[in-house]
Amino acid sequence: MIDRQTLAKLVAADIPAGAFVNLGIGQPTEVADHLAPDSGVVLHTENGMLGMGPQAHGDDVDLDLINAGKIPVTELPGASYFHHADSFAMMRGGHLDVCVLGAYQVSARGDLANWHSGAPDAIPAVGGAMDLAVGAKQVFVMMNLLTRDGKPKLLPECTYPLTGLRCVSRVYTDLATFLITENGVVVRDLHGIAFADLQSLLDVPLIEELS
Amino acid sequence: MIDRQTLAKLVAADIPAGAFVNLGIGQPTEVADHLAPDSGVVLHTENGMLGMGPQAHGDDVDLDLINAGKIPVTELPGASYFHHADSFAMMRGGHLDVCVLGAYQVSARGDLANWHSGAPDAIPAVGGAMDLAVGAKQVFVMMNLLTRDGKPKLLPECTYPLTGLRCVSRVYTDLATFLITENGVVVRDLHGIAFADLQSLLDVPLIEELS
Amino acid sequence: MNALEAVADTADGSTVLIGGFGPAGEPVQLIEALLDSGAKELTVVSNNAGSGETGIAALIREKRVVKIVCSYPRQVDSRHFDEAYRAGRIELDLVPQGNLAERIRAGGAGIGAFFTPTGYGTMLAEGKETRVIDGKGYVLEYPIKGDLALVRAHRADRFGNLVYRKTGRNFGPIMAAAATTTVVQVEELGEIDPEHVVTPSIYVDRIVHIGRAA
Amino acid sequence: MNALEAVADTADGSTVLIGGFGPAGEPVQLIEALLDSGAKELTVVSNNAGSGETGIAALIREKRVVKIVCSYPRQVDSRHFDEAYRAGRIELDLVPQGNLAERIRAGGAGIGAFFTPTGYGTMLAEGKETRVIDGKGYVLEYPIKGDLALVRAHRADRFGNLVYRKTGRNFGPIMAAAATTTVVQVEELGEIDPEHVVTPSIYVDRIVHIGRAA
Repeated sequence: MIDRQTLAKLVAADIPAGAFVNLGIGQPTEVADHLAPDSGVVLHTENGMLGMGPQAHGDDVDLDLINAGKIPVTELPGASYFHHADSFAMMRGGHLDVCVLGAYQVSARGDLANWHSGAPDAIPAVGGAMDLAVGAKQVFVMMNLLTRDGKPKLLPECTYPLTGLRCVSRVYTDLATFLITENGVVVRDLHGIAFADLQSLLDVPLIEELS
Repeated sequence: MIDRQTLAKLVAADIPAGAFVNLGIGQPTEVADHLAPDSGVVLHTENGMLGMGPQAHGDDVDLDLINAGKIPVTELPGASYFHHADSFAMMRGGHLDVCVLGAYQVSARGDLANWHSGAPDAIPAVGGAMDLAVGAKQVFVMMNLLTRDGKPKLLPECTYPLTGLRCVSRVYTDLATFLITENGVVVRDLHGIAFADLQSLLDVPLIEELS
Repeated sequence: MNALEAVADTADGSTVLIGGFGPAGEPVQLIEALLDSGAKELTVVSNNAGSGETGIAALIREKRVVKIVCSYPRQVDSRHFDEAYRAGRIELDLVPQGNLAERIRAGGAGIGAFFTPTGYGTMLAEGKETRVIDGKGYVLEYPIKGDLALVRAHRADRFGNLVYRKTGRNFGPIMAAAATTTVVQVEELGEIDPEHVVTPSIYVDRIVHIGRAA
Repeated sequence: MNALEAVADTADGSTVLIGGFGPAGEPVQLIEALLDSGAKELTVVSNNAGSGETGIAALIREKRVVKIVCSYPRQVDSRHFDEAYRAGRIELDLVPQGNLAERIRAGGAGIGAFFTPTGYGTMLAEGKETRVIDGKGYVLEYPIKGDLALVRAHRADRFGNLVYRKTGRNFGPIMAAAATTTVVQVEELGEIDPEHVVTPSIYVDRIVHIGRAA
């Protein structure tokens, strides 16, 4: 099992140099801390900016310069600003190379559930989750493989309300990295667990990657 | 009968102060010469500009600053530039107060035919004509009432291919000004012709405006 | 023109588009003026449903809002929305953020409806027309227009052209274009290069010079 | 990178979006390079169909274009298009200018199709799906995408952000967003304020510094 920081490092290492990337709210945001300074990766925030820099502190805080999580951020050289329709056109039009999201559940086909707990009394809020799910060329999910009470979050079918259909291409978890492919779910990396033990945790048939 | 210049003056006088206006290619362009300098009328050109000034001459000619007829123009204070999709969104969205167009034919219902002669061997070209027809709050047509061989251009039905349906609100001609209304075609001004004589020229039933 | 004068004629039952994404671009003083105007039975279109005691939260607290169209009502401190929602006093129309932006853009651009991939196959598309185009699923969405838009920009020139500051731009330009009457609060008045105009003057009806928001 | 290198890999049969409205924003040197590249059986999407002997007219004269999607092919001196059209050597898809712009914008924005009022009830809507929405007639139009876009901008920065000059902006920003590969000829290289960027770098693949067009 790897910790949260190691997981963020692993995702960061898989982002190609020069890629345009959107990091979702929460755990995915931490990926930014592990991108090499010379990687040329350009971060998009859906509230209207390319070239987002690290979180702002102290005198650098400007309430007109925030990310999608409403946290004050900074501007890097080469940045640009645009309005919300242009920003989501950029996403929906498939121009971002990678989007990294958290998830409640992912199905074996790559369906994503990450916006609604399904609880009947919950106040629903979707934000940009559904747009992020369908827009990028590749959608990476970062999550723990199991819930706190030990239930798998990679499933034959999601039981929570869906965010998008067949949109996830990879699932990075504390126990393994999974590739969602036409042929099924391929296990790329194992983090201190044997393949057979991983398979015994999940109802999804797994394919061991030959390397 | 009034001449072309007097007609342009008449149209210009009917454009409200501060209005946003698109003047079509050809005769409508001449309306600009008769707008009072303090009218605050702002001209739109569909190739991406608000605040268009008069035609450019000599050293003022800049081939990156042209109007929809591809004639070099100038920029007035308060101008702005935008791309083609934004420019036509401005038009289609109903933000322009008035659009002035030429026409081959107008029907009694306000259908417009101004883009295609209907000749079978003609190379068709539509440009922005159909967008201009449907977009502005009011569409004014300027034309001679009769063709060179004496046929009326205000008709029960257009015989030329249509540019837009029920889009024309007023027709300014050398013989009279017509208002296209829910109740029919109202004659607002007569230019040296008696109402009965005007009616005898047209197959469209006319209503004399009481004033 | 002061803020109250700028919104004083807002009719009860109006649809009001309110710019801002979190604090960035939030037209705080115009929302306060709308509260002072007494307008009620409002439909508010905005990304969020307010937090704390100011802005949209205050409109909801004072029971001026009957319906909110937004993408993310739940916030750290959205207690007035939460309370009104649970009490059944406010209708919520939840729209994915990009569909919200595109619907507002369509409202200003005269588009009758459009097919968007966002939300296809989810509960937010239930009851909506869908279509598969070139093998991909889409949902048909309709334009959103406002009777009034409240927007915060950075600077206006004397013609009404606007520029924004950083991510404060967000919904401002598309809301300004989608409302019958657009009221803008600006931090400063000055000159704007025609090449740099973000919102052309044609979309702006009233300007209130407030200065830099606290 | 020079102009020929920038377009050398253009495959026969490609769809090429070519910016410009008359002389304003016309990427003359890139079109010449496309001619030199030898690419043929092209579909060209542009507002016009060329005039005189340069630009799109030269591509047509040299029989590289099998289809043109445009709003206004007829020009003062569009003899090469006229001749090819009358000889049945070129297919013409005539699109109202605003629908052309909105379809290209939809191509870049991931919209599956949209209802536009322009052209409703005319011969250019014949055979197309129509619908009456809130009492107004609309035609369903589909996005246009390109394999290649050729665009002229005024300035690029080292990241690939672009600004344009005056009405030279026209189709540039929407075409840059709607093509798989976008090649831009610029008059100058330099800095661009993030607030003034018109085409963000994400839409730009190759930049050729040509200098001010003659």
